[in-house]
Amino acid sequence: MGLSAYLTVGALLFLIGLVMVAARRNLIYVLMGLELILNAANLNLVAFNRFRPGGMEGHLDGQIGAIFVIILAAAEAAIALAIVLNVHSLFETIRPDDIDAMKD
Amino acid sequence: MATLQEPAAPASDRSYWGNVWHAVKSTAVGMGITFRYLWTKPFTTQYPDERLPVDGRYRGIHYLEQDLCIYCQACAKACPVDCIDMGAQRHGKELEWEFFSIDYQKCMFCELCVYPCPKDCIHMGEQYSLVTEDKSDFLLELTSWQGLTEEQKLRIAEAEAAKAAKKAAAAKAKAAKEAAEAAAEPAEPEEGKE
Amino acid sequence: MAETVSFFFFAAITIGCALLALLHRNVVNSAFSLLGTLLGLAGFYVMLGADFLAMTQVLIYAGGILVLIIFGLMLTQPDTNERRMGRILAAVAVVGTGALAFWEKIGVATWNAVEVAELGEPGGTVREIGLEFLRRDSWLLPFEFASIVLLAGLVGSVYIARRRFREEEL
Amino acid sequence: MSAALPPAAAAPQGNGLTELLGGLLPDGLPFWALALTGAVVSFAIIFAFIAVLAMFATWLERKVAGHIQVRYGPMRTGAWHGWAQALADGVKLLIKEDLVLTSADKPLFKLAPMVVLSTALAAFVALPFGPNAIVADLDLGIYFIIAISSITTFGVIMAGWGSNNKWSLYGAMREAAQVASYEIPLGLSLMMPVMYFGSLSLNHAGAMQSGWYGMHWYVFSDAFWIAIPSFALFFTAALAETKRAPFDLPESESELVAGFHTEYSGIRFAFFFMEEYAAMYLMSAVGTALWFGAWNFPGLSLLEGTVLHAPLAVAAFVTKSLLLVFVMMWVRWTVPRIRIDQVMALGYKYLTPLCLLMILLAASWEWVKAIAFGA
Repeated sequence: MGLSAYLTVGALLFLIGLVMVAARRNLIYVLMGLELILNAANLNLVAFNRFRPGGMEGHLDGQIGAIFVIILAAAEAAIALAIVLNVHSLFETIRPDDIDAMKD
Repeated sequence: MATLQEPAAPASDRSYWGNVWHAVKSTAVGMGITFRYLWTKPFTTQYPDERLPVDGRYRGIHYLEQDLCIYCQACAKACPVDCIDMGAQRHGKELEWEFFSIDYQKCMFCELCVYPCPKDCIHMGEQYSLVTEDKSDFLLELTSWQGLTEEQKLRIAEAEAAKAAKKAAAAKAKAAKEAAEAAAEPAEPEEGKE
Repeated sequence: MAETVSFFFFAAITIGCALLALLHRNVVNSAFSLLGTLLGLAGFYVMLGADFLAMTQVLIYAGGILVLIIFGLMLTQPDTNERRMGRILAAVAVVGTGALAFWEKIGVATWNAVEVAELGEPGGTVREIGLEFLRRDSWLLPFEFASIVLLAGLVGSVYIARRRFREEEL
Repeated sequence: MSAALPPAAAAPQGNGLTELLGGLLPDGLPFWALALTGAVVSFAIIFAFIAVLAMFATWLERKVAGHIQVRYGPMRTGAWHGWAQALADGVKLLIKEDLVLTSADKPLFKLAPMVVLSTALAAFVALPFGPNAIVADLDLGIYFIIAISSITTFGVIMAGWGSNNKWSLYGAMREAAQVASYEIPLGLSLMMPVMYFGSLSLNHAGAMQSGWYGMHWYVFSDAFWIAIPSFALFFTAALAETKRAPFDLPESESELVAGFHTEYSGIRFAFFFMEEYAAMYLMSAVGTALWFGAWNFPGLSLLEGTVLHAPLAVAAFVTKSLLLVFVMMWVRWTVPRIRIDQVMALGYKYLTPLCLLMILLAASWEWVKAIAFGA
């Protein structure tokens, strides 16, 4: 399988993640969509690293980039969930549409 | 929208390393104790194979000293749940037993049937495991024989024989008496007959 | 042959589970089906010679982040029956059209050009990645920064999510 | 790559099983056929091993529990000390009706036992039972085992959510919190032996602990003063990771009926049961492989090259692991279950910082050794 096959899978994942962020009205869905987008980016990074001209021997920058993405995703998920929990305990909802205390 | 406040921090009376030491030490001591118990001989008796003796006061399944029982029904009347039922025929002083049953679905082993017995013939036994697959098995028959024993039959036969002999003797005596009277006054019986 | 089969196997798992996560109306089931996506991606990473990354994906994404997400779901009692397929379909249509346009314009033209690389057989990467992280002229500094970011994230999330009571509960 | 690197891990290569199969199968088969046959055969071997192990371990657990409580445990099934009790239980579980609740989330409910058991099976792939008796000699064996066994949590959460029962859900949430927390100290505590051996491969760790009549175990090495506390930390984290007492909050029967597997019966329940014992054995085997010399024991090296060597090595490994399983049971019947806040405090406030401290000490010790003795 060539590079474009992996990139297609990555693009589809990115698309699904984007739709999830845009269309589902729930903070946790938004978070899951973000994770999908990050994963799509990771797949692309790893695929680019594998199909690097000259081979991947000794050149793992793509994989290391993906590892950094995973590290940041972990930190992001922890903080985002803390925020979601706080929002839930304050507003008793996690739908962004219903959090409208500023409107009144 | 409500404001949120901090809860008070819980107080601790031990230092950090004190906690670590305490956890390690208590676990080690506890495991030492359980390890010692692991090798002690178990106290278990393997129940259906060997049984512990029960106390004399134990109220188990009844047993009946049937030859003492006089069929007075005092125990059945005393029973608060009416689980005792009995039937017998009297032959003079002898009893011809039909049944003496206790329904252990009802019996609560209260021992109230024991006290009123005038002959002290019903007792609480030491048997306690009444296990069955069929509920009707709980209706236990306590008599060890039904009808009459050979001995009783013999006694009754003797009594009846004695009675018959007595009767025969009485009849014979009467006949003799009559014969004697007839000999004394021969004319009278003919008159009496007519 | 085997590579093609495993590629389509993992692609089916990844995309199928992601679609299920998108379209399922129960949030919790969506989160569970995301597990399939993450494991499928781990499979891709193994195929692409990134064994350490695959295991990291399984350990941190599947075993950590997704568990955290599900934990958050269960703590926030979401309304589990969301029925807004219309909005999703509209979004799929809009974004999909954009993506297709992107694909036509740029994607096919450039991506196909990269495929001619002479590829070696991938070996184990854990040793190399470890050395890359600890070499001064390589990734040492970003690695240390990442650890600081993680620490800050940990402390920050603990601070944000710490238990506080409403006034009436006190 | 610079030239001053330490030499690459010289793990013994090859897999006895694959070599054996390669000898048995006709020549000229494509690679994938050999690989597939190897996979099926190793799956069958691992599954049979786990099934037998679970049976033996349930019996052993009851005997240990019984004798610690000064009673016998099962005595009547089978002639000798109730050895057939586990068999009888297995038959009973197979015959029992497999209930699926009408109100359950059926896909999750049915998937959960499979996820749980398959992850346990998958983790066994990287376990070295002997010098060459390993299904897949992975470079990152330990990492693989931790990663795969972290997915077990998912099966448990699936079971808890899918059962649609509040006790199950409480159990699943406790599991999520507990396992996500204890993965950190578990992973960190494995770093001490990894630093000592310089490899993530369990096979390599086993090979490094041979020598001196098979007594170069990590606990007897120069770093024994790091090895022993780090093993204690590992063992505590492993107990929490396998949901064993005193960390069995996900299934605490006195509060949550049976926790996440309350609603399971029959063969699905048996899957959860097998997973628990498989996970116990797995953690014990990792402990054995890293701290207690894997398959090495005194005198084994004298038999090198004979037919007896491989079976004895496997027997030594399994015996040592089962001893650690016994210790897990021993702990279970000693220490009472702790509260969920105590579980969290132990994980975050005690085990994790202590693991970090031990890592610092282990690294410094390697450094001191390098300076003092030259390396």
